[in-house]
Amino acid sequence: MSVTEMFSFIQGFLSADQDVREDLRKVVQILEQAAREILTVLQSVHQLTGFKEIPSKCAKARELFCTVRTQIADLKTKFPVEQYYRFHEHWRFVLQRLTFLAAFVVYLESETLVTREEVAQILDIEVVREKGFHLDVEDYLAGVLIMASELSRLAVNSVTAGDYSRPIRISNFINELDSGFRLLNLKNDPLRKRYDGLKYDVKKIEEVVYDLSIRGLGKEHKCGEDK
Amino acid sequence: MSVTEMFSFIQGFLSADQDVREDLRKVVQILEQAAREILTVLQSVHQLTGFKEIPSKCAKARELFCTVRTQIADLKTKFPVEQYYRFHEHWRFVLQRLTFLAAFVVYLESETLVTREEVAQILDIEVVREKGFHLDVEDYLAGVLIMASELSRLAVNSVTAGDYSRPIRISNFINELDSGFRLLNLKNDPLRKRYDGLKYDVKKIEEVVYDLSIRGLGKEHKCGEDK
Amino acid sequence: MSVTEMFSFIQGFLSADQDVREDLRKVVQILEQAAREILTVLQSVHQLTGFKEIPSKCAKARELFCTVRTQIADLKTKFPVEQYYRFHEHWRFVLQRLTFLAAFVVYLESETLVTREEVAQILDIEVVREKGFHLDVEDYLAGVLIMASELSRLAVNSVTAGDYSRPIRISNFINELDSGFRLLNLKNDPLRKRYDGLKYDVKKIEEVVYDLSIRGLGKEHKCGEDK
Amino acid sequence: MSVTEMFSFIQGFLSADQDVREDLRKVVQILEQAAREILTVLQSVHQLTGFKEIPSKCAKARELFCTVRTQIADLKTKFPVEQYYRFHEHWRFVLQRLTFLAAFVVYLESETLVTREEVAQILDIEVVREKGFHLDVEDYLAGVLIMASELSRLAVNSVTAGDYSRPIRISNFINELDSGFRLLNLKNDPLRKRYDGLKYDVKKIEEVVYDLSIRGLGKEHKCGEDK
Amino acid sequence: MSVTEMFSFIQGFLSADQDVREDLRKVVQILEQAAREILTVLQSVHQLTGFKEIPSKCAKARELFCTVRTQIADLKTKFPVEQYYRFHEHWRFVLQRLTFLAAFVVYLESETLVTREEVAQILDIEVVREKGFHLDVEDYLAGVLIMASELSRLAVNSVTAGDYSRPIRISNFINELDSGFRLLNLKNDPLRKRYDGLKYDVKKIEEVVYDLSIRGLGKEHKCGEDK
Amino acid sequence: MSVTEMFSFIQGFLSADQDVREDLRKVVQILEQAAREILTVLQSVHQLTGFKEIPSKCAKARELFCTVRTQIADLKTKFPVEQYYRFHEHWRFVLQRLTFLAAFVVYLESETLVTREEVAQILDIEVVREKGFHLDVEDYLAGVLIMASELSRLAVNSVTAGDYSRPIRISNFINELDSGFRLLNLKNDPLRKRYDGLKYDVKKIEEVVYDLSIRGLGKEHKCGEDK
Amino acid sequence: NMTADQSSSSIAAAFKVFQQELDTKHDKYERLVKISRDITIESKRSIFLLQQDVEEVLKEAAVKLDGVTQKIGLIAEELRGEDIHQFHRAFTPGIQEYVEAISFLHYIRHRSLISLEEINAKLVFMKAEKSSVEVVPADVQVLTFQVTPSDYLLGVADLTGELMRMCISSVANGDIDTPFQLSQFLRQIHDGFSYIGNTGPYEVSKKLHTLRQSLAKVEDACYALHVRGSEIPKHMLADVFSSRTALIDPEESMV
Amino acid sequence: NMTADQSSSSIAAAFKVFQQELDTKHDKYERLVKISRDITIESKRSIFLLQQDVEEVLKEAAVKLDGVTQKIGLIAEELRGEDIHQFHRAFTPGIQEYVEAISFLHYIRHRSLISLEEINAKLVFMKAEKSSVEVVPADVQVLTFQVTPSDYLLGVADLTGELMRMCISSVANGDIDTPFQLSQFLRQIHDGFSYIGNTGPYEVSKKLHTLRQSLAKVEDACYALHVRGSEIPKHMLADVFSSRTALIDPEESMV
Ligand SMILES: [Mn+2]
Ligand SMILES: [Mn+2]
Repeated sequence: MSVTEMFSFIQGFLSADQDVREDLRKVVQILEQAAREILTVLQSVHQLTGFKEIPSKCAKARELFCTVRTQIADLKTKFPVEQYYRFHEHWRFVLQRLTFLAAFVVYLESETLVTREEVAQILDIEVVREKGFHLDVEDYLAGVLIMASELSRLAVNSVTAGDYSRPIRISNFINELDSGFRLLNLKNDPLRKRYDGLKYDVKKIEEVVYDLSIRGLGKEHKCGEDK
Repeated sequence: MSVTEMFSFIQGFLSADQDVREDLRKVVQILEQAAREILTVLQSVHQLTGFKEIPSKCAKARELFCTVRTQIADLKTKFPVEQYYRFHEHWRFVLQRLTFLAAFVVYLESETLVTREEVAQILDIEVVREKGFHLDVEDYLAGVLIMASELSRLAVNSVTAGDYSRPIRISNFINELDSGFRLLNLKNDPLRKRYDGLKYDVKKIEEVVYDLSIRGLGKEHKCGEDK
Repeated sequence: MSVTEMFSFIQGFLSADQDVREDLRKVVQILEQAAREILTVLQSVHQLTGFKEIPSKCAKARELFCTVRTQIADLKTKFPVEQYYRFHEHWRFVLQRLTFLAAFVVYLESETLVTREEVAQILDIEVVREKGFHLDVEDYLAGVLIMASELSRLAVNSVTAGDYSRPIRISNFINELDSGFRLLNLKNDPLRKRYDGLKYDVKKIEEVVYDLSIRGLGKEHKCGEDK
Repeated sequence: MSVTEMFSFIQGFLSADQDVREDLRKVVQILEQAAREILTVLQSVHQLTGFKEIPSKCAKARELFCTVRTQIADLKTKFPVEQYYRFHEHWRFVLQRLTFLAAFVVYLESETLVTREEVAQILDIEVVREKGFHLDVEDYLAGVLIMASELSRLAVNSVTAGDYSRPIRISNFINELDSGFRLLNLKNDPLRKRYDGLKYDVKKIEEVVYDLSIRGLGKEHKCGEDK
Repeated sequence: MSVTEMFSFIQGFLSADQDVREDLRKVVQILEQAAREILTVLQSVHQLTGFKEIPSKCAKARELFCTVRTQIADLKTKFPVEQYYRFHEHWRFVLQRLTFLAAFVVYLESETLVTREEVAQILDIEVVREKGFHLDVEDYLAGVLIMASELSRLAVNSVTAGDYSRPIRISNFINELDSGFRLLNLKNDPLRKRYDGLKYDVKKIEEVVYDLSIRGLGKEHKCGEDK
Repeated sequence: MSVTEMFSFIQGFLSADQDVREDLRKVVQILEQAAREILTVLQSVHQLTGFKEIPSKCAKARELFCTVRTQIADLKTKFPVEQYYRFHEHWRFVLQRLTFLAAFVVYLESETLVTREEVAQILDIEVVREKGFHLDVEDYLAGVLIMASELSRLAVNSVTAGDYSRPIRISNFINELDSGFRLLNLKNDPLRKRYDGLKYDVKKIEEVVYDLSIRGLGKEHKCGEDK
Repeated sequence: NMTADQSSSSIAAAFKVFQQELDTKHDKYERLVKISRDITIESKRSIFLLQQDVEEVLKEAAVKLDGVTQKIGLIAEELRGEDIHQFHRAFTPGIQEYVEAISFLHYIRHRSLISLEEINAKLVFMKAEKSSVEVVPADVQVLTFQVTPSDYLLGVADLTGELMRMCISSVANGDIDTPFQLSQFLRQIHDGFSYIGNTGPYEVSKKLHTLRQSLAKVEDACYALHVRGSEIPKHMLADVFSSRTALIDPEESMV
Repeated sequence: NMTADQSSSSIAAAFKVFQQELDTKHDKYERLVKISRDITIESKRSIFLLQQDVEEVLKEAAVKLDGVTQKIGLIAEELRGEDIHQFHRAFTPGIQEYVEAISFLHYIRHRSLISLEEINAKLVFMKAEKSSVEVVPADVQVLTFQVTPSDYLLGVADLTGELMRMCISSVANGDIDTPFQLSQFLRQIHDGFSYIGNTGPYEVSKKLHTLRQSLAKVEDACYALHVRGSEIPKHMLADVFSSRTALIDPEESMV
């Protein structure tokens, strides 16, 4: 093979690569739009009037996840499945956002931590790399951390809306999450930075709980609602 | 045409361009001074004593915008109108500041979001590019985001000044603004960065409202004004 | 108009802008490909055997400029002509490359400096901004400077290929070019940096002429011109 | 004069210059040490127990300024006074630090803004360049801005130490300072960057005052001063 | 004096400073234009036909230095003379260029090294700082080094023009210059970097002399002129 | 030990370190001056008249090395001998220069490569680290490479001075040296860069030999002088 | 040509010696880089464990750090008879991370700053000579490793980041004593670094900004604790936190 | 609280799985970095040997490069069943250096550019499964490693630097054919990179400048050879260089 042929060959490869990336950029942009729409639906839970509507908002969000699934299905067709990590950066960010949204919906519905399996199911993707387009564990964890920060906001707004028991439940939940993260040996990477942020969320929620407790608020509610 | 003649001719071009830029730099510097003066007037609303004086301060600011209009009129004469984007960087920054100031005045006066049309009117410029020196949409949005940050500060200082209802109104306003921005598909540009700051402002204001709420402050006002 | 409506409206603006940029990126990418192909054709003049083929290579390059013209025609349709400077950065680089290629072809054909008018004609664009999509003077100058550097390489390779008169002609040409640039009052911008490189090219070519002169090579030609 | 003689003569010049710089480096190093010692003394005001000791700490700092004066007197002898700006970079940094320290002492003592005259007096230097070794206005401003940042820290630590009135006084002071700076037309230089930091300090201190206000802390003082 | 008054006062200082710098920028730009014109005149000595015209070109350059003197006289009026080093960076570069040009003229005329006194006289400025606007020794040296590089080019072009004795004279001159610089104790500053370039010039010129010598060129001249 | 004590302790260490470095800087500066003086002596071998004086120049250089030895003796007293590499950067450069000068003297005297042992002896330092202040092998090699470059210059100037056999001997010597360096596994470090330069020196000398050989110069001399 | 060959072989012989010397040095450098990377990773993992502030995890971290100490022994062995500064760049990242980890453990146990001497005292290694195969106690050799003051400083600078994290965790856990203790301690370190200023190595100056930020975060945390605490009478405070603070083990239980 | 404990243990259980997954990945990454460093060093040493252009040294370099190939086998083994792109950053420096070395060897032997396929064909490894201790040939498994086009490009870009060095050495040795061959070859590579332009990875664009400089040096060398050669009649040229060129082995003697 001559030098010219070799470079033509490589150029062909590079062009193909660029085309894939161009395609991915487009699909991901649409996914981001979808994610922003789900977020808008869920944001209303922070409003004074939003608390009663949580179930309906969650249902609405679940519906919107249908579109997301279609779009992700489209995304999967844009590149060879074994080359997931080659193009990972393209969808990494939006997948973390979607994980956050899925985790937030699940939390609002059942006050439990969404599992990686559940997120994968909601997005119609795999958990195990070998099986196909999957949810990387670090992206799952990042999504969960984004939710933690949203929950600290929710704790604050719950009080404003007069719901004094929710912050305490959030506090317990976040504490458990924190214990989980403590098990991980995080490197000095973006995930570690996000995890450092979790401590501030824990702190904020704890402050809310403290504010409630010194005022004798929420105690009775907690008992009443928890059991 | 000899090489020398051609280059002499080209030097003419270059000199003209440099002169335009020199002129623009001077006018913009004067505009910046005017903007700082308006800011000084409006800053007083953060003071303990400033709240009663909001109307008079707004009036004073409106007056100062007259000077701004004259200066912008001068700016417009310094370059051919169709070359707006050639020199855009020169006035971009100050136009964003002025938009912020106009938006702040309008908010203080009426607690509404200034429209691009209103800003254009206040500065005596156009909205539609085709009609003349105009307010670029991204500069308008940047100005609005600067105001959002100023409002989070205002919410804090309102409480200090004993005005417990204003933060709640600001909170509603900022939430609406946030929803608006969520409709936009911003790229990874300076505007996107500024918008990320909005989330922080939203949270900050919610925490102020929380602080009032848990202490039972501002309740009476809220009821009165809300319904 | 509600905030939501206004932002929806603005999103229309932003989308339109992003679409324009997306379109421009694509056309420019194709233009760059075309420019690289012309370059590949012209680079063969540096080969030992390439000197005899200069006319045929120039003809081939001229042909390829047809495609370029079509693509630029396409480019022009992608944005409103008065917004040239808004999107200038998109095509600036490729236009400089194309100017270089046009200047190189013209030099190889006639050993003269291409004028801005000629480049504009080769690319089927305008010289005067008011008339439509034009060749900015700074981009023209940048293209000419790229050619100067290519000529210093050509002077070296001419000698290797046994052509001893070409370097002397190149030297005269480059000296004239250098005088031309000395008429310009360049600021500390990219063009100034490129121009500093010209000094190096001048020196390099003078050394080639020196090497020929001290060995009495190319004398016959020189004599003819000198006396 | 032969080339050798001339260069020997020039070497005399260069050596003299290098000697001056060597001397300046040494004196400045000693000055920096003194400045660090004053800083160590003053930093103790941030300690929980440090508040009562402010007067004694200030007295101690004032004492240490005696040494500084001696060292500056020494510095002055190291170069011809009219060449201030030739060697400015050598002492610029330390002079800004010393201005900060002087401004901090004066603030702690009297809660006023040190004037340039006072700083000059404390350091035993001139205000007016023509009269001798002076305090450049930009260095004075830089020193004042460093103090502003230290005051925002002091506001925080005052509260921790149980002093609820100090933050309110600091807030008023910083606001006045901010208004002052808004009168200046700063270019995009280091001073401008530092000034941008002031906005953050203003906000930070306002939040401290807010926290006190919403909890009804420091009221008694505030009332006393307000009305 | 209130804070506001003090800052207004300071703004006066800052404005004055900015005005001075603006003025300086303009005069320096004109000076640069003049320097480029002198350079264009002197550049012709590198041309084949230029050697005979050296005297007339030098005369022409000397004439142009008149204009330079007028412009420098103007420059001097733009700032207080004792603040030379405060604004040094503004004219440093152009003064080095002018020194180079003066040194080149003097070399072409008499094949001697221009002294600092002579340059000062040509530019109508002082040598001794105390006496007024002067030529800093480092700027003088920088100008001389620029000339050294120009002489290595001249050596090359002399040969092309058939003048075989000039390179030998240049070689001796440059060697003397190199010895001179070796007397200096330069620090790691811009001057040191430029001086490192001198070694390259020395070597280049020696190679030219070598080329002549091995071909037996210039021998007769050398004898004639050397002894 | 309290935190304060710990930092005082460390500060003591750092001050001591700074003092050592200050001392080293001074001695090294003097050493550099001495090295420049030796260089000036040896430079004369490049002059037309210098060839006969080589022995006397070498003797003079040898004398000057006495002073160098005294200064190095002084240098050794400035730091603990086991911490050679801690302060290595201070004297690394000058030691390479001195090695070059020693190697050049030895080459001029005997046309052999100075050994590391010989350099060490000339400088009165050690070869083996364990024995005391020593000559690092990389510094020795760097010095040798500087000499190679000087020899390529000498080859050129020898021809100019009419000595046609010396270049051939230099060529053989440099080729041997090149073979030696080829044995080393150099990393991408400064030494590797310098070694890359050696190839250009080899090339230059080879060109000189070629020039001589095609003119039939030097052959007879070589035979005569070599054996 | 004969003489050329002879001298050639002498030059060649000399250069073969140089080759060996350079290769040996380079190989050693490379081995040190690898050990340093291992030390960094293990130290980081220890620090992560230490952040959990639970007795058994502390023990695990201490064990891990003992392993790290042994790795430093490998460095000491590589440097036996060498000038430590010649290879310093190869292992300084690992040593800094080790200082950070060991000083963090020390602070958790003793609430004080470990001194350079205390660290160096840990880095003494007994090595049985390989010469004789039987394990004869008399044949034991002592190897030491000395952390440089700069590496110590840089490690301590990083420690402040961990202390800030610890403070925020404590606040989140309702532990009200630790934050005030930490703010005191961090302020001392901050004042120490201010005292050293720019006389230290360049890398320290670079880390000063982060240090200031960490201190600000800790001071803000104390401020927040105080402001919140101001809302109820002091005697109630203990009550509020009683359930939680009980979980935090008192210092005296560890040494 | 019961339920909290239960869910806590479920969260904890999940996170323990994550911990293992993350640690495994990190450890693998670290091992790959170390192998990559070894590959880099050995490749560099091979290149250095190759620059000597002497038959026996070439063989030594080839043997060294076989060793490097085996190290790449270690990478392949680590990546067995993994997505190569997940760990690509860990070993890309080593692979690029290997491409540089192997393509240099190839050029010296065949005076042509090695193709990506040819390189990849060398990276096929037979591994006996550990499962059965006896060496049963049937139990052999084939492992492959695929160099990415980007790494290939980046390696070839660096190759041009070595080719430039080789050209200068050839000129210095009076070898007049190699420089012209090299200039032709380098021009082809340069034109190839021009053709790819900025469509390639970012790192390639960064290396383009160096590539241009290398080409300029080679073209200058050819120019110098030609200019010098112009001074004597062609038929004398061979004579002048005869003694030296004889030492340069003809291509056909090696494969
Ligand atoms: Mn850390
Ligand atoms: Mn390489």
